[in-house]
Amino acid sequence: MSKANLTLDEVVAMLDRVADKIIASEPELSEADRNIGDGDHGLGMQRGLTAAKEKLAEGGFPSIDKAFMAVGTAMMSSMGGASGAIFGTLFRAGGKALKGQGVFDSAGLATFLQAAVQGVQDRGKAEVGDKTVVDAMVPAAEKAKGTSEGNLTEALAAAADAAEGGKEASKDMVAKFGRAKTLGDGAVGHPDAGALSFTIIMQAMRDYVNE
Amino acid sequence: MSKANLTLDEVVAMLDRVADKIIASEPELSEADRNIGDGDHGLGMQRGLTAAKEKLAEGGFPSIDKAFMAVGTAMMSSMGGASGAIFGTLFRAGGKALKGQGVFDSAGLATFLQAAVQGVQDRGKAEVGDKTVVDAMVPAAEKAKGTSEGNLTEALAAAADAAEGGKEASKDMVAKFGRAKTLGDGAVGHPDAGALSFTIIMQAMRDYVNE
Amino acid sequence: MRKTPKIINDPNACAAELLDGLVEAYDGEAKKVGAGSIVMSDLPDGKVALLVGGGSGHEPIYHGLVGSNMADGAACGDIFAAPPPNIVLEATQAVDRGKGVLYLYGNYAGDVMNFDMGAELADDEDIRVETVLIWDDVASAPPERKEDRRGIAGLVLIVKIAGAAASTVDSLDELVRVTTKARDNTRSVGVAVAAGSIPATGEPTFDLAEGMMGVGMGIHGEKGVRVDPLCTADEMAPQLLDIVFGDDLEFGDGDEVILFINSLGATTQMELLILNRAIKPLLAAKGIKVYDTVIGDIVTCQEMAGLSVSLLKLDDELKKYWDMPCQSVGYSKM
Amino acid sequence: MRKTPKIINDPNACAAELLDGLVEAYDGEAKKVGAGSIVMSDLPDGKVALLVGGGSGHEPIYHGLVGSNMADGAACGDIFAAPPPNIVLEATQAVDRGKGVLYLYGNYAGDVMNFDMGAELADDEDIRVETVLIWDDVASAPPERKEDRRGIAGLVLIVKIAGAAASTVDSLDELVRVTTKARDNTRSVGVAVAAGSIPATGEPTFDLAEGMMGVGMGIHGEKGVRVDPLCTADEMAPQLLDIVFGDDLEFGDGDEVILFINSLGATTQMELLILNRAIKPLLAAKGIKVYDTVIGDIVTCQEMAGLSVSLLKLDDELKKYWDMPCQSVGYSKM
Ligand SMILES: Nc1ncnc2c1ncn2[C@@H]1O[C@H](COP(=O)(O)OP(=O)(O)O)[C@@H](O)[C@H]1O
Ligand SMILES: Nc1ncnc2c1ncn2[C@@H]1O[C@H](COP(=O)(O)OP(=O)(O)O)[C@@H](O)[C@H]1O
Ligand SMILES: [Mg+2]
Ligand SMILES: [Mg+2]
Ligand SMILES: [Mg+2]
Ligand SMILES: [Mg+2]
Repeated sequence: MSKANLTLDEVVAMLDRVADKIIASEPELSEADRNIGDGDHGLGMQRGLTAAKEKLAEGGFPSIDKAFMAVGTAMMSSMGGASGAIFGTLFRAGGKALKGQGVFDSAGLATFLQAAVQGVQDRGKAEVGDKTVVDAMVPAAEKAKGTSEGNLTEALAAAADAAEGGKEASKDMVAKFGRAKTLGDGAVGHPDAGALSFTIIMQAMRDYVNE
Repeated sequence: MSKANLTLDEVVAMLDRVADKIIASEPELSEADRNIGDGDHGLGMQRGLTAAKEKLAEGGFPSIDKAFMAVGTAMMSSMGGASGAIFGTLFRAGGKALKGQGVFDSAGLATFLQAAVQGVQDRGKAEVGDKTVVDAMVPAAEKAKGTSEGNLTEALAAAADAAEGGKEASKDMVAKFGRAKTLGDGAVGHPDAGALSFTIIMQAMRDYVNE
Repeated sequence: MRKTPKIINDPNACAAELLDGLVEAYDGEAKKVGAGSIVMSDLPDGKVALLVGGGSGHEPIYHGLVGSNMADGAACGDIFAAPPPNIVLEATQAVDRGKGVLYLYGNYAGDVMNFDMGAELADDEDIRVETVLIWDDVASAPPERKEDRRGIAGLVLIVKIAGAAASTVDSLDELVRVTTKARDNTRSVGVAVAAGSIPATGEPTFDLAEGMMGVGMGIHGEKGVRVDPLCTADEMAPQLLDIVFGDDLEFGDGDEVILFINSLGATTQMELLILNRAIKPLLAAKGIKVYDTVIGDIVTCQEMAGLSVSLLKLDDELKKYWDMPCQSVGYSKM
Repeated sequence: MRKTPKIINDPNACAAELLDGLVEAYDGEAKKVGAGSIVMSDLPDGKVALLVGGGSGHEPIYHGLVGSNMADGAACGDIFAAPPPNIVLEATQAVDRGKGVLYLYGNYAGDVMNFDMGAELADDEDIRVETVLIWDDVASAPPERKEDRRGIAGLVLIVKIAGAAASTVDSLDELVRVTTKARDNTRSVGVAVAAGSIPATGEPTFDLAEGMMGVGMGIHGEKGVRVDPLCTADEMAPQLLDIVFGDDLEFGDGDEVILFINSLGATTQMELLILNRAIKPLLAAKGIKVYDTVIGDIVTCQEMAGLSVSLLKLDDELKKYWDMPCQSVGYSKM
């Protein structure tokens, strides 16, 4: 039973599902960071999304933008590290752009992702090709722009695939940012850990609407 | 071809042989100390008898007592640790008692061992049963007293066996001295490392005269 | 490889608990502030403030460098994670005495982003903030790309100088000037021989084949300049110094330096001293005079094995600040 | 278990080479004397002398405790081996300034025999020598057999006090009195969780099954009071304090102490701090006030993992000596 758009309650449930999925992926994410960085990425994401789940459970969000932003704020203030800043910014900047929207639909997804990319790039200065989360975000945002008038289920499926493709492409890149920055070509062959996190987030959103 | 008594040159050759034997036993001696103490006994003995070999090679000893004492002094000043004091004293006190003797014979062996026991006990205050080198020395000295009018070859064989017996008996003892002192019954089942060294010394002397 | 057993409680609570224990180690001289900061208890009004910080797990840095004539406070993150912006803000507010706050920390993307966000929040509260990034690791990028370099053990020397200056100078600008000079006069290079592990997972932070050494590797296991079979201390000393001397800062005849040999954790002081024995004649041969030698494990990565060598080139002003006594859990001087 | 790779040269030359490196670390303030001693360069005439010493391999002790308001010299043995008598004599002659020499070292059979022989040789040279043995390890023998106890990390506190006193007092007797009081007021207990290894052989100094801890074990792996499964820091803290409080020295309401939490090598400062967090409330509950906390790895056994807790009970006189600044490679204070 796929959904055309999501109510506030459904957005909250979806974000909760995203949090569960990331928390369960801690070992995989830490292992990914171990190959390219200091091995703590999964732990940071787990910390951030555990805090986010608490905020989501408290509820009382007036609108969907605030729900996304609450996740971002929880991550930003509990995680620290590069990913606390980056993923906190992702959810906060993306969420902020949804102000005034009553439901979350394919147009909202496109808006969310575009603003998230902007926010993350303003904060971290990474470009496509630098082996960061940006490599998964930019293709997903572009895909979502093209599907912004269609069905949310399909838009999310396409965006998740695009993220996955970007994450795969990051394998061949030389890292420039984060603790991995000076690994140079030592990290070639391994995907970026943040790109993997972002892909899992998009897939969890897709899976939620597909249920 | 067994010898009734040893000339000065033979004493020096015998002590050199003792040194070689101990140096070669380093792993075995360290392992023995590992079981009851801090694992360095073989290294200390190796250091001491390497220094002793140098002194022996320099030669120029006026009498046999000085050859034994030179070994003790070399050990005492190069080894440190409990065994530097104990084995240094053993050779120095034992050697000193041989003053005036032209050759080394079974009577000399008895004199040497008795004075060595006295010196070591004065220095270290250990009694038989405390799981130290004394447990191998005292039976050897007693045996040598009984064979002091016989043949050196047989006297050394008997003393070496007595030392070996004392070393074996030390297995069941509870250590009271040295770094092992507070191991308590944790060391039961393992022989004392210094008792093993002393046994090897006596065996090397026996083997030298037996050649 | 059998893991080094750790004496901890909840493996996920290590950062929070060690901070509590650290505050206790100051016996009242420092206090905990907000969610994750430690700040000196009695900071005089009008003092120019020095704030350091970074991820936990590298004890005693950074938070153990809070002290008398050392840092006024530290913003602490979780294990290997920069502190979040709200913690940076809380620390900033706690150390500010009206003359502004210098942020001094290692140049890692996460730290830069989080401290920058903290500075933005501080700006909203009308607190003036300046930043000096520590990038002493010469093996992490060529001299033309200093801003891509990591901060490693040289930070101890820089924080020592900055802490003495912060107790002395009148203005934030003056503190920035002195600290920048100390930073620009410091060069380090490390070598890793075995990885430490992350307390929460028990996993090593990197892989290094047995018997190998990573020359130039960072304190989290970031890639260095080469991986070679482990050599002797006497062979290692010239290799490390060559990397430092190959950089853009001249060290030559008549120069006076602070030499710091740091253990990354499990490497013993015995080894640091054996390396020191090898390094001193090489410095002497270049006419470099060692004004003071620091030996210790102050910048660590859990039970990682390896070490680093740092040189801080002195002038009269830096020497004056170096000579001041200081007291902290991580570094003290009579 | 994969061995911790060591950055050394000839594995049999470690003790000699580290001593050279240590002397270099003093940048002229101390010098090497004879075959194996380190002695402060400028000892004033008429100073009562403090000589410490023991086996190497436990860096920074003992030889790293030579310094200003610390020990005047140290007689150093090979790895884990007491210094031979001739080295003790050389050190004694080098530190004596006519007022006599106090020997202060850990109570191990080898050390006692060799220092005693050194003292006999010094007596031949008309140098007056007194001895105070350090036996702070309460787990090594019952209180009625103090002279059978080992000296462990509490030595750092005792040497600090003795060093300050040696710079102040007029006579050897007075130094013996103060040092004896510091010694008698100090109690320690350790716990081992993994063995260090002997550099020359690479062999661990003892066996301890994975996941176990040896409560009360000595710094060479000497047997403790029990072997249990490794527990958490919060569980360990009361166990260690119970052993100390069960001893003959009263620690109670209103007492002031120095608390020293020492790592045996590979145990991280993170862990020491987490334990400190657990210990402080237990002391507070007994009304014990911690005057100063020392956290560090000052008494080690190579890359051994484990820690110890030491308490030194202060009175006004000991506090006065504790408050004096001091400087050495192993311990410094502003
Ligand atoms: N400047 C940046 N811009 C975008 N993403 C970044 C940047 N720096 C780091 N990241 C992302 O953060 C991830 C690392 O996160 P994490 O391991 O949690 O932090 P840290 O690097 O502080 O240990 C990287 O895999 C990358 O995707
Ligand atoms: N008081 C003593 N009397 C006699 N022998 C002793 C005494 N103390 C130690 N020993 C001997 O020394 C041996 C240990 O020597 P070694 O390992 O070299 O010294 P350390 O104990 O200093 O490490 C013990 O096995 C024991 O035989
Ligand atoms: Mg990371
Ligand atoms: Mg031994
Ligand atoms: Mg990190
Ligand atoms: Mg020993």
